[in-house]
Amino acid sequence: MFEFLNQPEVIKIIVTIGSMALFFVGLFGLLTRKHIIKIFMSIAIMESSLFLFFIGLTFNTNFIAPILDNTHVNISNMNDPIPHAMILTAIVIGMAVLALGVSFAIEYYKLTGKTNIDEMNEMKH
Amino acid sequence: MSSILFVALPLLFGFATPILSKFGKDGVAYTSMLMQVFLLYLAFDLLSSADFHVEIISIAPPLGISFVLNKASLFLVALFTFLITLFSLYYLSHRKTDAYENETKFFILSNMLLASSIGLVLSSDIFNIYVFFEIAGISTYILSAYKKTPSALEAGLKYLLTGAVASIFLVFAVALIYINVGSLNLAVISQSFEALPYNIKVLISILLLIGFGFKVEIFPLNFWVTDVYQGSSALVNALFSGIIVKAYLFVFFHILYLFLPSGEFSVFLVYLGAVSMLVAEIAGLKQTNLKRLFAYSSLGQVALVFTAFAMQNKEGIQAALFIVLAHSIAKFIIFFALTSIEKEHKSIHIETLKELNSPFLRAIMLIAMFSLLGIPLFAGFVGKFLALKSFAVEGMFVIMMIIVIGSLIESVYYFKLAGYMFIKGKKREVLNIGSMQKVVFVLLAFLLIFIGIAPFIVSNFLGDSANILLDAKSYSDMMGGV
Amino acid sequence: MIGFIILVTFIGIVIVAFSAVIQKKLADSVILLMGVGLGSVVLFFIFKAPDVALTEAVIGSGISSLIFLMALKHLDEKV
Amino acid sequence: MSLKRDLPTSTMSGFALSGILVLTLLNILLQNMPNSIQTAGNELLKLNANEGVANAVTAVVVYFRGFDTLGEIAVLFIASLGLGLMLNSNTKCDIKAESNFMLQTASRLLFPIILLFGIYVMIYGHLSPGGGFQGGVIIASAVLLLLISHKEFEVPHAVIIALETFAGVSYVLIGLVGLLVLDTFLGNFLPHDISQMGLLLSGGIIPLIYIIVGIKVGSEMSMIAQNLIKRSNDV
Repeated sequence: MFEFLNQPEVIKIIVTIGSMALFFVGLFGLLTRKHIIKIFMSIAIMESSLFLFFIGLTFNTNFIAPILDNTHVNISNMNDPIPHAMILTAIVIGMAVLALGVSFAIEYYKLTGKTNIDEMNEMKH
Repeated sequence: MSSILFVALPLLFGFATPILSKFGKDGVAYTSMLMQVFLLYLAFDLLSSADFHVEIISIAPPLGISFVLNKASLFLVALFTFLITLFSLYYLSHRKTDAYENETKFFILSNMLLASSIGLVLSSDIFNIYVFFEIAGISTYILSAYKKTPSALEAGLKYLLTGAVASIFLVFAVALIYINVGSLNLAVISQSFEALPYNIKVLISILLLIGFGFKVEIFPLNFWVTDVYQGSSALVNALFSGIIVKAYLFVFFHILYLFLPSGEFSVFLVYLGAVSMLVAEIAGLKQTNLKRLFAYSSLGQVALVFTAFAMQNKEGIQAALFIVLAHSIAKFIIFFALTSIEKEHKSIHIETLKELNSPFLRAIMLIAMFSLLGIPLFAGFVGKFLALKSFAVEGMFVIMMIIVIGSLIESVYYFKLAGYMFIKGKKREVLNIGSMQKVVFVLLAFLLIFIGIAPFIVSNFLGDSANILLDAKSYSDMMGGV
Repeated sequence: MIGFIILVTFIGIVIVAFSAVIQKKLADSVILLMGVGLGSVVLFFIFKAPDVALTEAVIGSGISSLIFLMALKHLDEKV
Repeated sequence: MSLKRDLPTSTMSGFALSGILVLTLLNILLQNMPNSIQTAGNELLKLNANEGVANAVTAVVVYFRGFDTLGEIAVLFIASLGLGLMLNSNTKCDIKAESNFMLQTASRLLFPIILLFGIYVMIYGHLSPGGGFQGGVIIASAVLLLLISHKEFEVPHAVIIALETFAGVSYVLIGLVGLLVLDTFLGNFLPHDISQMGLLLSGGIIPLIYIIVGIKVGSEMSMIAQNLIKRSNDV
């Protein structure tokens, strides 16, 4: 009964809908949550949804992972390694920026005791 | 010497700081100053020898990453290196009294900012542009939160949040481009971008506009700019408005000209730029904090450059590049002066300008303000004149009118400030400026006047770079006829 | 079979992510975020991207959760 | 959790706004599903055949797009520098939970195993999935285990800074040597012929760079972990 799910087009549709739903959750969290750590979490969710969307749309079900073992399997049925390289770099960059943002939030909390993004207005007065 | 050194050397010095700091307390400061002077020599050597070529990194273009050296990008590389060298020169003399406590990090960050803005300008690979987008972003976040006061930390936090959201939209655009085009090289994408379905083209353009819009400070997306300027120190504001915004502006329009040579969305962008200039100028009227006031003036000028770039014709781009040159130099003078005022008088309220007791600084600030205003005989005038001419040539009189109104509003608060300069009233104690700082101020002011009086030496060079930017065909031929 | 697993994992990830966002206690939402990381590791593995799956496992759900939990400790949140 | 009381109007409007945005996004994407096209990846796979590296993703990350990885290492370096700058205020607040005996012996047992696994993932990066980033972070998680369980354990500051500096400087120097020898930055100047595809020393500078990346990522992540956990007072 679930055979029709295995066709590549159906998988691409499932991946698009699923990752856009995750993007929606992240965007919703970004727009409505007030706590600074929650906002960083929503950004992390948005990022991982994009990575799933990107790899999900560029992979071919009946190709193998881009790792040649020493039997020199022919290169024609291998998945495209460039998206993997890009996502690998983007995950590490996303984590580095989040770590820095969290350290700003910690230092700001130590000085002012605020974690709610709406209360953060040192400049208004 | 290859142009990769612009990125490799700052990274090398950044990674090697623990070794450099073994050579005495000023080891890092003087070595990084030396390196910046060498990069300046390299930039002018490349510019004068005019060997415009593609610099290959690890493998040849369409597959590999490469730096494209042409007139437009080398002009910006030379401008950025020149400004960063003056920035370090000013900081070296400024720090005698007000050094940052861990100063080596300050030098690493300003070097990384230089490397990433040059990488943004030269790179020919869209994911590589994203990586430099992040390096530039992350070093500006730390620079803005450097003083660790509550307002500086809030500025850094807001800057980081908008930067993270901007990079999400940029990754989405890069992902969509790779899924539909199959390559990351700008030349290959620009050739097959026309053939994409219309919806996808619109979606990718919108995502790129939002992604770069935050950083290019366009109207709906520049809510965070004035808080960041007010929170961070005036010295770092010079870097923000002088170097990093110009790099993002150049990359956004470089990509736009390559992807949409026919200029489908240029009318919308022109109106967006004009509106954001008007809004920025109006908002700037009632400001009393000097840093916030000059932040709004930067927003206005950057929006004018955005409008001129969005015209997508030779005159528009020539005017935009001219304003980039004039605005960066003038803003460096203004923010350096604000740093000295802030250090001495501890307050940057508008009234402190009345009591400023340094005729030298008042004269220099007057020159910078006249140039920003567009008074003839100063560099700013030539830029604004060329911009207005390009709007008139295209027959966009509504835009011309909006820009003229914006400039009038801007002149209201600039004349108010200039008036404060001549008021005789109570003066504070004399503000003494270091000799090295005086050299930097005089050099920048001389440049403003010299370019203002003799614009022809620069304008035909900028005219050729405008043509090169518009010509997507020659870009892909340079990339090896991809 | 692959399509079915992808569908179920995606549904699971979206539900866990939504509950992580609207959760009141922050420590629980960090743990739910680890669940999202785990789900995306499974998906990357199905998408035949072992390198990305390993990176997502180690960095996406490993070190990021450390960073968030340590942040909660410094922000004196009721863990 | 009664939905009515807990979701004020601002949340509902946020929900509706992001819902509309994503739905328009979704129908644009669903209408233009990309058919599989000839991507640059296939040519890179053919090119990789003569680079002698089994893991094609590692070849792309380190060699074909090595400049991205250098940029990415710079991002991580600046992030750990920023973290050290931000979090070194002297208010030391260590973990209040007293770590009992069992945790300490277990972590002392586990530390070498995780460390070994991290080093394996790092060194075999060009043969099996894994590599510099993953291996480095696994090593950092081993260090993290000790940081949590032993209160008095401090990451050996001088060793970490020396490792980090050595790794960063040698990465850029390898790039510059490639520039001198092959006139292309990060060029593969070491011999890397096809015959030793599966062997450890295949692939020229690729495994070398990935090990250097692993050392740098490992030392930086342990500095970040230390700053977050112990908020030590200097970096």
